[in-house]
Amino acid sequence: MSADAMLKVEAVNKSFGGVKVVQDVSFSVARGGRTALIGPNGAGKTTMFNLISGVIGMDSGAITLDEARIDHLPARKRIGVGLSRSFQNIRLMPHLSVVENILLGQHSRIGGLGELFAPIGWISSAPARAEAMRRLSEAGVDVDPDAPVAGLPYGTRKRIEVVRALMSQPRLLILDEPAAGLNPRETADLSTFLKSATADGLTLLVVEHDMAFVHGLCDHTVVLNFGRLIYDGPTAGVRDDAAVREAYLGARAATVGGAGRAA
Amino acid sequence: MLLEVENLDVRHGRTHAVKALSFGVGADEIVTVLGSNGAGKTSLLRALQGLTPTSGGRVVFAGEDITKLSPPQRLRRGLALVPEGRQIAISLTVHENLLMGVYCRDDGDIARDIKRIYDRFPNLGARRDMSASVLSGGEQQMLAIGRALLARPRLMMLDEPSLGLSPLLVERLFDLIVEIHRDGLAILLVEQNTQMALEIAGRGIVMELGRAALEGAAADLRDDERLAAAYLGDGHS
Amino acid sequence: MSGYASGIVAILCINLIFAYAVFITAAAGQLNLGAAGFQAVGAYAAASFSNLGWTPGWATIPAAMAVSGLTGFLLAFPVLRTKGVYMVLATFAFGEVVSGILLQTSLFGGAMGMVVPDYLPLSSLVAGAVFATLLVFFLMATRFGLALRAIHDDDLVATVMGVNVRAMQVAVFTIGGALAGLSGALYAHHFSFVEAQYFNSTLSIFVLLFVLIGGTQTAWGPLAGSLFFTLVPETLRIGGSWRFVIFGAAIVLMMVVRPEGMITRTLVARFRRRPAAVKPVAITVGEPHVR
Amino acid sequence: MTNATAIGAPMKSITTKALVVVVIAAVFALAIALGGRVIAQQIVSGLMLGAIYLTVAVAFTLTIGVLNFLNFTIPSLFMLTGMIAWGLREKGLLGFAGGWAWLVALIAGVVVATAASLVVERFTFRYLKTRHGDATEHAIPLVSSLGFLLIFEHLVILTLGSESQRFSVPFKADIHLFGLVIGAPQLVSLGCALLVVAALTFVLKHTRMGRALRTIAENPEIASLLGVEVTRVVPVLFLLTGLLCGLAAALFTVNYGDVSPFMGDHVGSKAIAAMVLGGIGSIWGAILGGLVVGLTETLSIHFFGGDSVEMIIWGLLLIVIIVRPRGLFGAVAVGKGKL
Amino acid sequence: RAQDITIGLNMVKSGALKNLGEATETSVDIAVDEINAKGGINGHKLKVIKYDTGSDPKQAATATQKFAQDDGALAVIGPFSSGEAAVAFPVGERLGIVQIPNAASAPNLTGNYTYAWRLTADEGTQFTRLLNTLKKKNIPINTAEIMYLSDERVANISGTQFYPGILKAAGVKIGEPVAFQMKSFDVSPQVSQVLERKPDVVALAATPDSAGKVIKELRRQGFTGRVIGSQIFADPNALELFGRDADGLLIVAGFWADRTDQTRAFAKKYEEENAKRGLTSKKSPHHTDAWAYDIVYLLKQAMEKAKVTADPSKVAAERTAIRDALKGIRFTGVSGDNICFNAARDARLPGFIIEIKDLKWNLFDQHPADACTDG
Ligand SMILES: Nc1ncnc2c1ncn2[C@@H]1O[C@H](COP(=O)(O)OP(=O)(O)OP(=O)(O)O)[C@@H](O)[C@H]1O
Ligand SMILES: Nc1ncnc2c1ncn2[C@@H]1O[C@H](COP(=O)(O)OP(=O)(O)OP(=O)(O)O)[C@@H](O)[C@H]1O
Ligand SMILES: [Mg+2]
Ligand SMILES: [Mg+2]
Repeated sequence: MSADAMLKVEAVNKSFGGVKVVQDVSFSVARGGRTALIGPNGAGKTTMFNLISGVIGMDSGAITLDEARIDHLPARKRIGVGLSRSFQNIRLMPHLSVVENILLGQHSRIGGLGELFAPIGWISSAPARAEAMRRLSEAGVDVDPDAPVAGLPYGTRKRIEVVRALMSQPRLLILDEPAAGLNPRETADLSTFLKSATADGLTLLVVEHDMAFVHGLCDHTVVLNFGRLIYDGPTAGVRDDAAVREAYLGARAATVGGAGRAA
Repeated sequence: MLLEVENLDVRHGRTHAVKALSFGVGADEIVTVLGSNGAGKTSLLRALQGLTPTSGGRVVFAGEDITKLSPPQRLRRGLALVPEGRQIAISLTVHENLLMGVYCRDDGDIARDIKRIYDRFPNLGARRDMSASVLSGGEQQMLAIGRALLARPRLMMLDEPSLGLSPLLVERLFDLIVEIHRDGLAILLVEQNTQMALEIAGRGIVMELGRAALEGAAADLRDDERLAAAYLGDGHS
Repeated sequence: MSGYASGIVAILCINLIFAYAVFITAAAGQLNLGAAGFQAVGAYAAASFSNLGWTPGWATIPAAMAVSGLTGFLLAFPVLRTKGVYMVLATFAFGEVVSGILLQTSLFGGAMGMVVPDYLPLSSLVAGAVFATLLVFFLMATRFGLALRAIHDDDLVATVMGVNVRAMQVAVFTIGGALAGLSGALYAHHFSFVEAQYFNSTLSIFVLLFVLIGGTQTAWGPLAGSLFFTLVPETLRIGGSWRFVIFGAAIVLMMVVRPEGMITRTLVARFRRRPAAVKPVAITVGEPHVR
Repeated sequence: MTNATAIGAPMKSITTKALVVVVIAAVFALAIALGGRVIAQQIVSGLMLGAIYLTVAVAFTLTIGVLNFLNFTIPSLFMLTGMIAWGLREKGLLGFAGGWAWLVALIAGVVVATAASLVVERFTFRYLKTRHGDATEHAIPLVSSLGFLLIFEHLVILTLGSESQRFSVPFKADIHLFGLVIGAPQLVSLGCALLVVAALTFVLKHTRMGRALRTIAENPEIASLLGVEVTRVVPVLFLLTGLLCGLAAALFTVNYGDVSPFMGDHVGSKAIAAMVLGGIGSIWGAILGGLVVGLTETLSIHFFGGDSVEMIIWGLLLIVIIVRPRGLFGAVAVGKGKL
Repeated sequence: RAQDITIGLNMVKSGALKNLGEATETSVDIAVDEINAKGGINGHKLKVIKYDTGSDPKQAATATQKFAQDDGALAVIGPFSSGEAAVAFPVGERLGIVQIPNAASAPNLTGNYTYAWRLTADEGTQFTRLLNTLKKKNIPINTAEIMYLSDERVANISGTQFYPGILKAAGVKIGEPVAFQMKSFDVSPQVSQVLERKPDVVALAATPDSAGKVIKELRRQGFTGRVIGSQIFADPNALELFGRDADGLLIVAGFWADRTDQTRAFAKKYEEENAKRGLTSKKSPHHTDAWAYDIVYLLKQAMEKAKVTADPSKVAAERTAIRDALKGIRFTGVSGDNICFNAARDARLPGFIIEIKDLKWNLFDQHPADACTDG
């Protein structure tokens, strides 16, 4: 599988003031596949995402996307090579409307000054805006597109983040807890949506605590614990792995089939 | 009833988030409020704590009309809220955040209670003197819960406390809720984790567009076809 | 137009251009408390070129804009290392340094100021104001403007979205510098005289107030702010010193009533709200598939 | 951004502290050796001037460090103290004259300034209710405070005139030592400031009140959820601000013997420079910043002339901000939070 | 019914220059009332339209525009300060209306503006007179130090050009002039520097507020010699501000209230009128107030000479006629007798050397106005 690995993380280390948060972690994400990154709270998942997206720099190791090193690229350029992310603690722009937040997601696609200075606010039927609206409705977000995002319910904002990340037309989409704050029904809808969004070859890496969601969506799972890799294999095998069960799933996993979020 | 809500109305500009809602929470109850995105759950809890002004109705707590009181005054009467989305003070250390939790207390058990929180959430203990800004999402959630517990309220309102917690910790969280309830706290719980919420709750209320669409004993709700259809999707239950 | 009205319109035009200069950086979340410094650079540049006998007279205007724009460009690099209050105070310090230098340099007349030979009539000021207004409205309607507002809200996420935050900030500092220079150059030519004492920190504070009271969220804000700041003191003219007291009270009240400025996005949206394309529809229990 | 952690943070370490003292002492020794009595006098004058600045700088740093609020009314509170004291005494409103009238008048001035500070709190406080923290959020109270600056200044001008006024005290306020003139009120100012700082540092770092203030600074909503009565705690800070400004102004008035409706502006802008130089939110920083600005002022006047002052001080500040964006002693500012 | 004659008053009643300028209005009102009580000008009543610039040059330009275009004013008194005048003079020139400031005394301000006339005394002339008096009265002055307010134009040019030149010409040894600014509330570093050079006298150029600080600091640091200065801080109302420290101070004023019956009458009215208006601190006319009073009479004289009719259809012509009438005019008023204007349209005014003693102004010497040979 490493042959068609899209993203490769090799021997990555990161510490904050002496505390080793990510230790010698290596894994890869298969092209066109859907991979989950799970682990207990504080295991280093978000940190891993920050390293991949370049928000923070790593101490050592290598990150490659399609065989090309990306770890020296500044964060702003990584979206240009096809990497897009969402945030665990929702980071939408509070003063922008829903559709403007989505339009911002297209920023990396604009080619040159001409497009940078093309008015988008004046013509409501502009193609960019139309695309944004289409994506929103595909994701099942039913809100007034011109409403400011600040007052929206948690779950809605969470999904807007996902749509925003998709707008850059990435090759690799990394989502940090996209289902948090969604109810089981909405979680299932999100899962369906993500499956369709990845149907045409988009590679997906998600961090998520909702195991039902993970089982339904991802074929491959990577588990971190205290910054170290403790499992890297098919999702189906996670439940049977003793280390994972002890560190992450808890006793219930053994008894209740699904674990975590019930479904 | 410890908490009685009568015809509560909450508006955000033109959005009517809670519409003439009435219900109560008894002193020895766990009541859970369920509902889809935007149903008005958060608006309800915030209004109960006094963070959002109400536009109609009454809130009675322990026999006293508290509709006009400020959030700190409500807290002093024994009503506490763990807000949605990890609201911790990132410029304070973990320990200082916990100390803020006992801001309105001045009894001698503070040190013991704080130690209990550290025991319960070892992640926090290990980061006692770190700035809360560096905590992971789940750790922040733990801190928010731990801090609220320290206020020793009579009624604790939790807005999606399991958000972002690992399955293991979700389990521990629900155990904890049951435990503190046994210590004599009433609980009003908003959750997306429907099944576990209904497992520990005595009663449940399902909100929909600001109204109570379903209400009843948790056990009944769990088996309710309509709820399953609305929340769990086809073929999921 | 009466002489009084045209006098006030002239002041309004200069204030408006100046306010847009401050607005364009504030839109990206950077408060400039040294705007008078940029205005002074533009005014003195125009005055100097004019004294060197440039023809035609108005040729000094683009040149002055270029000089002050370049000043903004060069200042942006060091100043953008700072954030928040530090940035506010760094720009403040810049303004003080400029007025200090001008006051000390005999080439620019020192405390005696400089006479500007070429007079430009009110129509040039109006043209300048229209230009600045259209420019800023246009910029705010483009992806460039969207990116600015994104930086204002959250520069880190904007970076992750691929926005070149630093380049954007430098760009707005340059544009802001050029616009402030435009207002200064027009001031110099219309009032025929510049002196360093005029471009003081009070002026910087006031223009920032124009923008903050007007609102930093839309390009309407500076327009409203400059109108408010130019016309309210005029209508209060009878009051002598009282007018400043009343004016101060108006500012305080304004902040109580509309803390985010007179014109907010919500307000603008209310005026041009198109019929919502998708009405929010809720899931109804029992009919799960309504969406 | 929030600087709350910086409040009360002592200087980095003992070594830094020692280093600073040694460097300053060395500079003095060198200057005095080269320049003789005048330089010594300039240094003394600079330190004394710094004493006035630093008291006001501490007031600035408090509100900005704790509430993230650049309080522009501080200069006008300073001015109010002096002008009210003069007005009461001059217009015979005290009911008596001579003797201790000057002191009573000054105390009354401090009381008025403190009351005014509380009025300001009522209205600038409003910003706590705005929902979304963003880059320009500190602008909201800042704007209101500029409004108050206009109100106070012009009310004073209306009632007491716009002239400078003489405020004499019935004793000589100077100490003559080794041929140097030293202002006693400024010495007192220095002493008071150091005392106040020690107390403030302790309060903010180690007490319930300090934590409550820092929580409010970061997010008033969280604070209120934790039982902090925002409307009771914040006024304490404004009370302190008023008192500090009043104290500084009283000492200023005794020292210079005159007051004017603009006295606050002049001291205020230098105090801001002092605060930034020392690092916003750091009380020790404000103290050192005040002394540095005072010294820079007198020495640059001495060596480069009176016109160079603004340019040198603000130029220095610009450079410090750029090379050390947190000021000389500022602590690490906390960012927006986790991703 | 005869049409009123309108003139504009471009004044400063608020803002930074409020203190210096707020009594101008009183003086103008007194003069206008007197004139109207005696039948006005050419049988027309005189009407003043007032405009407060708030010390903002832009507003001064607007005011002139308003007077000329909206109010049909025939001439303008003001603007007050040099900065405002520099902006308003070109406007007046374009619109063809005479403007006569009462305090804008910076040199060369009138330039080529034929409609710009000034009733202000030249700083250099006044200071020369002061030095002449010193010599005449045998006051020793071998060494002097200059201190000046650098961010005020008139003080700046006095301190950097007039004082050094004049002192040197008089054979006085001087050091490098020492600058301070309006915002320097602490002038001890400058004073230390000056006293280090042990001067016989200190020559000061500053506004009253700043001068007060310097004088106080000079005494504090033990200076016992004389302080001399020019007309900028020659403000009879600043005595209290200076206090005892000012004893021995020698300054030149453009107005001496105890000169004639007319000046005494004016000073009395001035005090009464100000008291009525709540300007209680303005007890004795500053020379700029006296000049404002005189400007009204000067305009009256010019208008009479030009035979203005206040006919709205002839406004433009009459404005020019007033300008032309000012040429070669000889004027007598409270500030002096037989005053004339030079080629640059600046008045030649007398000087009064004042010594401050025991918190009082005492006339020490006086100098008549220079003759106009070029006017
Ligand atoms: N800047 C920092 N300084 C010090 N420690 C940090 C810093 N950032 C993160 N950490 C620590 O690193 C650990 C990993 O954090 P991270 O956010 O990656 O966890 P996570 O796996 O995403 O957890 P969660 O599921 O709770 O979100 C945490 O224990 C956190 O306290
Ligand atoms: N501050 C606000 N301004 C405007 N509208 C708001 C605001 N807060 C909530 N609303 C609106 O009120 C309604 C109820 O929102 P609320 O956040 O209470 O939902 P919720 O049930 O908590 O949803 P979720 O499960 O996603 O958290 C929504 O339509 C939302 O858009
Ligand atoms: Mg995480
Ligand atoms: Mg909610």
